[in-house]
Amino acid sequence: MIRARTFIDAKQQSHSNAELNWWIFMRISGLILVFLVLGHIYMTFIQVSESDATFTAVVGKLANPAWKFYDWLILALALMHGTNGARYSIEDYIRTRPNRAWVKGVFYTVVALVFAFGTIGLFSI
Amino acid sequence: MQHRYDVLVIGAGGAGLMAALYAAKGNVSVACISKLYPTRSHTGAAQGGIGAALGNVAEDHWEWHMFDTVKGGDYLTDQDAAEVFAKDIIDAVYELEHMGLPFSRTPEGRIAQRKFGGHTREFGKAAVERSCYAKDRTGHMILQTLYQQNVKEGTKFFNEFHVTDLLIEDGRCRGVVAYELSTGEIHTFHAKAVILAAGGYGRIFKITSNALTLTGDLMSIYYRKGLPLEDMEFYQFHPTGLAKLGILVTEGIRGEGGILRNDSGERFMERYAPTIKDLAPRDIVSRSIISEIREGRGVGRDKDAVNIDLTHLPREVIEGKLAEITDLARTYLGMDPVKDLVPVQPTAHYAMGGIPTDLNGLCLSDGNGGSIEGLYAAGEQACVSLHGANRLGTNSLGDLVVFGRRAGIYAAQYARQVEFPDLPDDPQSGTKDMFDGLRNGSGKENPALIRKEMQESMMNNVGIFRNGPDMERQVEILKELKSRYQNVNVGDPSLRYNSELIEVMELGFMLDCAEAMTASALNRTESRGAHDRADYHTRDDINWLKHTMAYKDLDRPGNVLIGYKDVALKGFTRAFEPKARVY
Amino acid sequence: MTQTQHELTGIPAAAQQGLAMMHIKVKILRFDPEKDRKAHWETYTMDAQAGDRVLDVINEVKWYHDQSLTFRRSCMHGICGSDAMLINGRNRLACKTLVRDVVKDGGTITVEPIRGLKVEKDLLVDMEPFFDSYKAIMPYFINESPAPAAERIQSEEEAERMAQSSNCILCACCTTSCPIFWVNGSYLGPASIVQAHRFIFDSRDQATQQRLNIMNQNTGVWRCRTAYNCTEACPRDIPITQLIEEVKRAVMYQQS
Amino acid sequence: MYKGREGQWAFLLHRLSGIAILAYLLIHVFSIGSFIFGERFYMAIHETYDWPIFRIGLVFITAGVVYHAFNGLRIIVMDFTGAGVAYQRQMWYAVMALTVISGLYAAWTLLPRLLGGY
Ligand SMILES: Cc1cc2nc3c(=O)[nH]c(=O)nc-3n(C[C@H](O)[C@H](O)[C@H](O)COP(=O)(O)OP(=O)(O)OC[C@H]3O[C@@H](n4cnc5c(N)ncnc54)[C@H](O)[C@@H]3O)c2cc1C
Ligand code: HEM
Ligand code: SF4
Ligand code: F3S
Ligand code: FES
Repeated sequence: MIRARTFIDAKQQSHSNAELNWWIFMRISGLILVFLVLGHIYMTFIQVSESDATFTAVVGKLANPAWKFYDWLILALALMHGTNGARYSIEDYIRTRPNRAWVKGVFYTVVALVFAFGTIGLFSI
Repeated sequence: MQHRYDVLVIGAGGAGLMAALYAAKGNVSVACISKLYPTRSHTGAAQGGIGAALGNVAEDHWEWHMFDTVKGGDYLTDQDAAEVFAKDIIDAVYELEHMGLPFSRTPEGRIAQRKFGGHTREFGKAAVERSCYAKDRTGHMILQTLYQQNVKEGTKFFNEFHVTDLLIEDGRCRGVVAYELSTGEIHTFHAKAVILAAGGYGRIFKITSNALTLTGDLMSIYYRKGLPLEDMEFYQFHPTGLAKLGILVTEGIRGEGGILRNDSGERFMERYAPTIKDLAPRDIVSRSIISEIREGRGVGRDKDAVNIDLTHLPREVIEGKLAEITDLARTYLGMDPVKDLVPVQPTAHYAMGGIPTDLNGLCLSDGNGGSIEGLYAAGEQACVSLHGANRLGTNSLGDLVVFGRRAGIYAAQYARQVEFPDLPDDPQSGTKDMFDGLRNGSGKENPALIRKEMQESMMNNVGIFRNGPDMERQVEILKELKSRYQNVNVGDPSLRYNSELIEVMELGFMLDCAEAMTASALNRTESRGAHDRADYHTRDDINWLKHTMAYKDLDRPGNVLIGYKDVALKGFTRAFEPKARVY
Repeated sequence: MTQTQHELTGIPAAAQQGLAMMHIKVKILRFDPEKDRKAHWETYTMDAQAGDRVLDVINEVKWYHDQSLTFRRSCMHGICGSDAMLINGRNRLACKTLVRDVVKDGGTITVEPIRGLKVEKDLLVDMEPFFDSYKAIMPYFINESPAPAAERIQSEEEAERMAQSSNCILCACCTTSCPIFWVNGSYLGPASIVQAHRFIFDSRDQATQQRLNIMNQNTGVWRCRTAYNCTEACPRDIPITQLIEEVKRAVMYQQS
Repeated sequence: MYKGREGQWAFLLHRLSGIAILAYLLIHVFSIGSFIFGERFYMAIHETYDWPIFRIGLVFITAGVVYHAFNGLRIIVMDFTGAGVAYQRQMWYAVMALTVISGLYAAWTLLPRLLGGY
């Protein structure tokens, strides 16, 4: 169906909805994140003034399971959203297949580690 | 490098693309060589429409269309060609629609049609809606659609290859030679049949609607072999080009109701063509405009234009059906046709003459039925002669599809029957000699100046109004320009993408076309259609109801030999007696 | 980058509408593959009329000063799509850009080749990749059902649906102004999507499904980040981004 | 630099802000999460945030988040409504206004911290 030889990449993906699904996900997660992230900033910046990020303050707040869930949702959604966004950039700027493969590999590993670390942190309190 | 195809098509405008499509349907290998990317061809500039008696808007019949074509051509039209054309074009337009061409539509969902100059009902009674259109970009849509279909069929294209020579020996065409712009390499194409469709040569004039690339290459190559060019004196000046620029303002603008006005706002066409007024054929409107200007009723700083008035039309028509031309006026003149009068003047537009062919597109080698085996031509560059002494608007696009198709079909048929002919011994020698000649002159002359002088002098001396002394002077001017051309300076020594070498070569081709045109025009001592002489102001059917065949005199350079060819005064089923041409 | 200056004198500018004369500089990015390793700027000083096209000015340089200057051009009035160039920082057709619209008296016009395609010589670039992606979207009408004797019926509104997309002249102004295309040529580019739109929204065409599949890829519509450069560059005033968004929605509705 | 208009800059800023936020988020998760290693370690990390560069950075991140969030909404409006494309320019100016305001607000609330210590 696709004639031009420069579009081998395209051909391989022509029967998958992956890009469409990610596209929709970016928008839905974005919509949710607006509330979560702006809420988060509002609470940390404006409600809790100044010396907020102290150890006790953080631990105290996270003792509440509702906040645990709230923060974890931000963490999960933002990481997925952000990682997919970064994938867009990687696919745009890194043009050769091998380079793209290893950059993505390293990047996804870092994100996965941070996600695991954050999750463990949240639920270990 | 050498290539081999059963059928080669030269040119990728409407005619070439149509020929390539139909040749490919004939089960032969086809390649298309074009000096431009196909979608850059000048067919894309055609605006108004393609005429066919579909009768979607008002009753219409092919006989009426045939009559208008013959009368429009001032009876120099070959009536057999006109009959084939008027019948075939109906199918051809449906076929374009089936290829997906996005025509404008009537409220019933059929192809929309509008009035156009010279197209009438009941043999001249009143204007009729015959021009099928896609807004005012019909040519663009035809070009795109035909190119798309060629992509679909997988036609092999050689883009940015300039054909420099035709390989003809013993009355048989054997292929072509082409120069590849990107490498500077010369290629030989070996073929059983060749179809020429390389377009017009309007660039020999200063003010023209034609592209910079319309330089009559293949006509000149044909002519340089001592083969004839037919009816070169008939060159159409379109009445309405944007003042000074020559960019075309489609006739559709008058079809939609636009009115020509002189400096006092008078609708002057009422005086020249009382019946159909602004919708008279182009030669008549052009001459009327020039008369107004000469008599001091022009507009503009130099009083060398007249106005076209659309201000009484609804804005939707101007911005919808005439979007293209509205955009052009806004871009180039800073004028808005919705409220401003737009200044226009006649612009060199269309070559009625060219390489003589029969009804199947086969190229003729003289006026007595001789032909070149395996060589076909179609489109503006060919002369079947459908347009006679003056082409009607919308008949050129029709010519491309009808005769492009026929050339494709017959070339393929021929190619299926024959073996590959032998190539000449050194096929590239002609091309190499030409390039060596260009590069080895003394290099004193700037080609741009030669070109400019040719364009200005042709405009003045062989333009809309002609007379003997001016044209005699032009013969001398062309001789002088040609001798200067011997010492032309090709200022770019490079091999790859040498656009200068191409421009200089094209200038040489144009000088030949100008030479043939001037000699043919000087020879024809009458006024007919687009050819209007002050010193022979009437049509002379007794002596001049015949086609001119101009041959280059190979023994005496600069000299042109003139022969003649009979006009087909009968079609297959209908015939129209020559009558005075009044509208 | 090296800079060279030239003075063009005594040459009549292409005559136009009798507007005021202007003294301008034209700065052109030159590159000759047989001589240069890198592109360099050359500046030409000349008189031009306000209503001249930039293409007239470039022709003037070629015809009367440096014949080796290479670029594509043909129709001179914005219909053939040959002469897309980067003029004063934006993609435009040189023949559809008037001098007075890009420069003031005494000012400079800069002319560079369009980006994202390989420069072959001066302002001329390799168009093959552009046409390859055009061909990748099946840019031809497909309707396998037997054709009627006359035309296929289509309403005025349905025909109007193609008015914008079918206006495209394949000049590449859009694709080569797209920031995504600059960095990655595997994006089919706005021009191809406009062409796909032409057929997807043709009521007579039967291959909508396949075309939407082609668009539904990493290299298709999903690569567009709505940067609008394409829309702003289009000499045919096609609202390209809007058409791309329509295709995105069409893909989405078709898959859901 | 290509002289693109609003859309080009909207895209560029969206991409830059997105990547910046992601980078921030990764660091943020690490530093907040580091309390599992104990208070000392946690505070050690957070003290480095007192460096002016981090504090100014915080202002930009806040503005960046606001920009990204509202421009994200702009993109969603363009993607899902027919008319969004026609108003993209106006919407972008609104986004920019919100971004500048929230950036200034953040700078103002953070001013004491910027000027020195807790
Ligand atoms: C502004 C304008 C408006 C018009 N409007 C109408 C209209 O409304 N209705 C109508 O019926 N007619 C109209 N015409 C006339 C009609 O469009 C042309 O006569 C017709 O398009 C010519 O088509 P063609 O295929 O013969 O040549 P073109 O379309 O000019 O194509 C010529 C082809 O030949 C190639 N070529 C040329 N030289 C060489 C070479 N040496 N080597 C290789 N390839 C070569 C070129 O690359 C090109 O592909 C209009 C013409 C103009 C200029
Ligand atoms: C706050 C609410 C957010 C909204 C409304 C939002 C919205 C969006 C949208 C719609 C896109 C798609 C852009 C496009 O396709 O052109 C996007 C891309 C992106 N987002 Fe977000 N986002 C939000 C938060 C975040 C967060 C928290 C991060 C970081 C972790 C992030 C990182 C990214 C990145 C890196 C991209 C890719 C940019 C690009 O390639 O153009 N976003 N965002
Ligand atoms: S969409 Fe516009 S800019 Fe793009 S190729 Fe077509 S005409 Fe040129
Ligand atoms: S510039 Fe490029 S990102 Fe999309 S809106 Fe146009 S294709
Ligand atoms: S020369 Fe044809 S578009 Fe500019």
